[in-house]
Amino acid sequence: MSNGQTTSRYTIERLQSIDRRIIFVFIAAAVIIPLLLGASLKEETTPIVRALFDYVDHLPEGSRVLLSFDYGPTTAPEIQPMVDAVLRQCIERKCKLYMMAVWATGHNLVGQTIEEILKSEYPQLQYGQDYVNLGYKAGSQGLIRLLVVDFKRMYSTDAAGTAIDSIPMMQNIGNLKNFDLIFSFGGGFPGIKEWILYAGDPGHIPIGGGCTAVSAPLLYPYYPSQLVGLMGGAKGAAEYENALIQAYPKFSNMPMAGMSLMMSQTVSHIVIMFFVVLGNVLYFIGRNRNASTKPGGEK
Amino acid sequence: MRHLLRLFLILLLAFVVDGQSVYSQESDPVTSTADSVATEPVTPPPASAFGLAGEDMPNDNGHKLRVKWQYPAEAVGDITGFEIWRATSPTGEFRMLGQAPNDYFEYLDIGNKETPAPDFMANNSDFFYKVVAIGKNGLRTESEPGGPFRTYGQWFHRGKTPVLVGVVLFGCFTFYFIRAAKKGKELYVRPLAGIEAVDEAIGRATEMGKPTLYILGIGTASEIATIASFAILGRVAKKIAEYQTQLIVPCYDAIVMSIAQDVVRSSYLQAGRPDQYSDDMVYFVTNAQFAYVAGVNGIMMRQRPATNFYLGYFAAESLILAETGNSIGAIQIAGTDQITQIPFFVVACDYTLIGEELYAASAYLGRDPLLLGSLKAEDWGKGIVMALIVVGVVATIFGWDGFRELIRVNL
Amino acid sequence: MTTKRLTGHIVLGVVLLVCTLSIVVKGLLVTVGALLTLFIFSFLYKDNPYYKFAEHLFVGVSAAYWMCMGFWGTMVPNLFGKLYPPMVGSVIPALKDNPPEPFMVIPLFLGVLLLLRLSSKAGWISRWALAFIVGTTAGLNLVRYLRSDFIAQISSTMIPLYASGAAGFNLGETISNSVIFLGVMSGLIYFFFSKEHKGVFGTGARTGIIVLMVTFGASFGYTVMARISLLVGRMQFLFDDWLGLIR
Amino acid sequence: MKRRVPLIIVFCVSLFMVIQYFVPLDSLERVYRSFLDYTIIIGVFALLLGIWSLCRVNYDKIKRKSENWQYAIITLTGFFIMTIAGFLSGWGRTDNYLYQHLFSYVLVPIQATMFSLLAFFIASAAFRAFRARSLLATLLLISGLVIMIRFVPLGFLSEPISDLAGWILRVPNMAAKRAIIIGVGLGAVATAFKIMLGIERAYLGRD
Repeated sequence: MSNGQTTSRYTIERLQSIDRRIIFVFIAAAVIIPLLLGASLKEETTPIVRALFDYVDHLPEGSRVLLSFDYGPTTAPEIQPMVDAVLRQCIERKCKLYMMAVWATGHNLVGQTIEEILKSEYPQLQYGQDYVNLGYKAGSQGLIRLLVVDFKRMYSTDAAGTAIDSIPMMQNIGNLKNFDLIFSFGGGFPGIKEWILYAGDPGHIPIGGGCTAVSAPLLYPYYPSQLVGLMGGAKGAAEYENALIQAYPKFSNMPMAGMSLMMSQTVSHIVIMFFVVLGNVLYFIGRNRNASTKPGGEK
Repeated sequence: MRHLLRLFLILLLAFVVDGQSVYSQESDPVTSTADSVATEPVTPPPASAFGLAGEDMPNDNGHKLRVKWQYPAEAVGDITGFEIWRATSPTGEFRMLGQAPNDYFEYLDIGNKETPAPDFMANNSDFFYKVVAIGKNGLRTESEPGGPFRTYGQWFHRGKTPVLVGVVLFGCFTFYFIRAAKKGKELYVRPLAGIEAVDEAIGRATEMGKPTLYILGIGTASEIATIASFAILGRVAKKIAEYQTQLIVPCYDAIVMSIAQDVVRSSYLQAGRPDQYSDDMVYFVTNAQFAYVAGVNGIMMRQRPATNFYLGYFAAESLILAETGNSIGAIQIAGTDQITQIPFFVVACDYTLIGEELYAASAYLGRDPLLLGSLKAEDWGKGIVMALIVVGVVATIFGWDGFRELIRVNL
Repeated sequence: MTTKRLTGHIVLGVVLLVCTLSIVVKGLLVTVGALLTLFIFSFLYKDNPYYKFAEHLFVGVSAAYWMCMGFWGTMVPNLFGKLYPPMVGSVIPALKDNPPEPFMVIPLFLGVLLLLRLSSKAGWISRWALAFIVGTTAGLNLVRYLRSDFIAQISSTMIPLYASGAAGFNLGETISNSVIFLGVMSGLIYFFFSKEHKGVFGTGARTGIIVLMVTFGASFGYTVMARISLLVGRMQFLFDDWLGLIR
Repeated sequence: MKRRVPLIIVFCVSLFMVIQYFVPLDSLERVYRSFLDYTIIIGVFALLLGIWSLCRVNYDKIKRKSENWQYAIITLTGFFIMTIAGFLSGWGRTDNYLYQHLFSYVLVPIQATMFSLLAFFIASAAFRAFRARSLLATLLLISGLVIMIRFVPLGFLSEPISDLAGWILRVPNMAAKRAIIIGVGLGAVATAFKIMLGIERAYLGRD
């Protein structure tokens, strides 16, 4: 009897300080398996994302949308799905796309996005007519301040060095007020907040955003008065993709990065919570046993 | 042919109205919008802006002017916006500064402070402005030049008054309490668990015959957190020298390394063991965030310190360090002023100094009356902040927003 | 012991095989990147020679990278280019015609002073340069922290505890505002150093640490998502860019 | 001389920085900008000290044949190859083959992988620390779980949970962060004062 009790207490103590490598294996599996299976998870679109989606969906044909790539490779897994979804929707709406970056790291990502989405999925689009890559300019919020009054003073050429006035779709762009919607992707500094404070508010320009999960709580307060809508982290991206698929069924067979990321996210969260609960259950069993055996153990 | 003729007429008209359109070298809106104009019927040029006024912007050295103008309300719909031009004399050469949308009737001219720049704006000088209304039909109407408007430089930035008051007030507190402490007034400080554990943690390392690892974070010497950490390093190193155990300080920043070497060397000197110090204790790893983490992880796994200190500025690497340290069973004492990283230290370390406690730690460890006096000053600062908040809340309840304005900093 | 060694050999064999295949199919560069990724992940199992290799390589290469960045990005344009512009004319033609700035001798002088610490006799003089840096830090921070952010935090806490919206009294908002107010106050009380946490003051401090703990838990839970995303990014690199297993 | 001069430098430089903040004069601003510039340049000189330290520590390891000395060779080799590549590349010419590829295929993957280790460590830390040992630990646990459970599809429960999570992030989270920011602000100002007046001089060493 007493022998049995000691063994079980021993097991519980050992389980409580479980080798953390077991947790590592579960986390790796939670990430890899959904990735390999291509599993994805639908996310019901929340109002803050829905507002953004609907705004883009009601833009008239030929609207000018500025997309600012304000993120880097490390946050790309979270942000890129948002960019892809927004780009696809804008092209379906026949909007004109202006891509730029206030982050140096965004410069390469613009080029990469053009290669992967625009050129491969929509080869009929013409550079300079339908989309333009303006590249990165230094100056952070100072740059945004300048662009509100004068766009071409800072952007005298596009990313490839072509004179800006020779690009057809740049003809009627004098300042940021000429855009129908500005998107900022990233959420770091400079990012959505700076776009709101230095462009959206003073120029009365609608601003939409997509940001990492970490920065989302800091940006929520700007919705709805200063932000059209906001996608926060992988969840926001998946919600937007869901809205996109519902509105444009042609996308339903396409792999959606945000949704598959969401699957990994959900599974990993469940794994972590499972271990937390397990730890607590073991802790309480262990404590109760200790409490009951201590006074009686001497007998 | 008819199109061409029409275009020619429009050009001519624009030229007459806009007598000086010669100066618009950079952009020639008449030709650039010629396509759209050619298909539209001829419309008269837009009305002219009037009533130009300029006011100096306060709180600078006189390189900013706010230009305001008026425009007939019924004509606003006919124009796309305004251009603002500046010159140093009414007949001199005007330079285009920028544009304003059609519903804006003012423009903040921020001139360049340096002479060679083309939009240089001298302080304490006169300037003249012109506002050009740009019609939807592409025609331009120039206003009469307005001026002279003068820029003035100021000696004090009044928008920063709350900061000055704060600095002076806080300085007075610090002086007062340091004087009081010098006179031998006993000051109470509440215990901080993280500080009280320092001795025990070093003692444990001594007993186990294992080294102590001290991480100053990935801040440069221009972070207050790093400088606070130097002070703690000094105290810790002295104890370690007294106990004769080993200290390892791998550094992320080279200046931080230089200072840390001085700090540790003099601590060993103070403890009477200068011979036991060598520069091999405090060394440089690399200043790439994750390479540094990889290196420190390696040090932890191979040298197996019994005690780890993480004090200073930390970013995402905090949890990697703390979890690796935990896996080797070290006692860990952490402290940072980075709000985003505090939760990870709280979760993975034995003791955590939260925010301000990090700055206070050196005073606690040294028990130097001067330093303890400054803690008391900080408390008074907090008391005043709390009082301000209470007054502010009461003020807003009674609908008086002026109080909040009072403490605002206008940059 | 022998089984362990056998496992080690098998792992090594598989890795080598995959490598050779991968170099042939995917090219050397991606293979190197993928292998280094695996080496770092192997640390999760335990410290091992592969991790040690990647770690030491990383330290060396990154130190050199930052040194070159410092040289080409700061020294050349900001020091040499300003002291004597023609010197850098061949690398940065834009600077060639700038007038020289003789005052840039000061940082050069301070920098050389700093290097003197390598000498044991004149080492103390390097503190002049360090003092310059610490002085700018202290001066900057004295005003930096009292600036907008600090004061903004105070003024944005001055919110009406009694909130009313268009529809009259707003209970939810009132509770939230009161919690913010009490949270900030009790948090500040917790940080008081010179008062014993006893009585009413003790209750305040206790409330403060409770609010802090709730916050820490929430921030922790919230960051999980971002960290998992990073891992997904790496796995995409391994399974998609390298192995091409993801459809 | 040894101790007095640095203290005087610290006092004068910091006093200047403070005055410059309140007085908007061009000349002061120019000096201010130069000072910031100087600190960066001094930092690069310091980097040389760092590199010296790195090389010496590793060289000593090899010379003494201390434990794991073979790896010191790898560090030094990596360092020298990257240095040569970096100096050959020159300003604005980062298209140097070796430099570019060492960056993209050595530095970037290792860095990203180190960063992603956090996904594993955040899980193991949660398992170990989120235990209901005391009131405070329980609060930590509960608020962490409430935030994480948003990710789990729970049907009709999802909405109230995500509302509660949002409220925690918006309200108590904000309050605590404000209290910390205000405290940190005061502490930083006090530390700056102490350095300026020479009360805190640990950074100078003591000899």
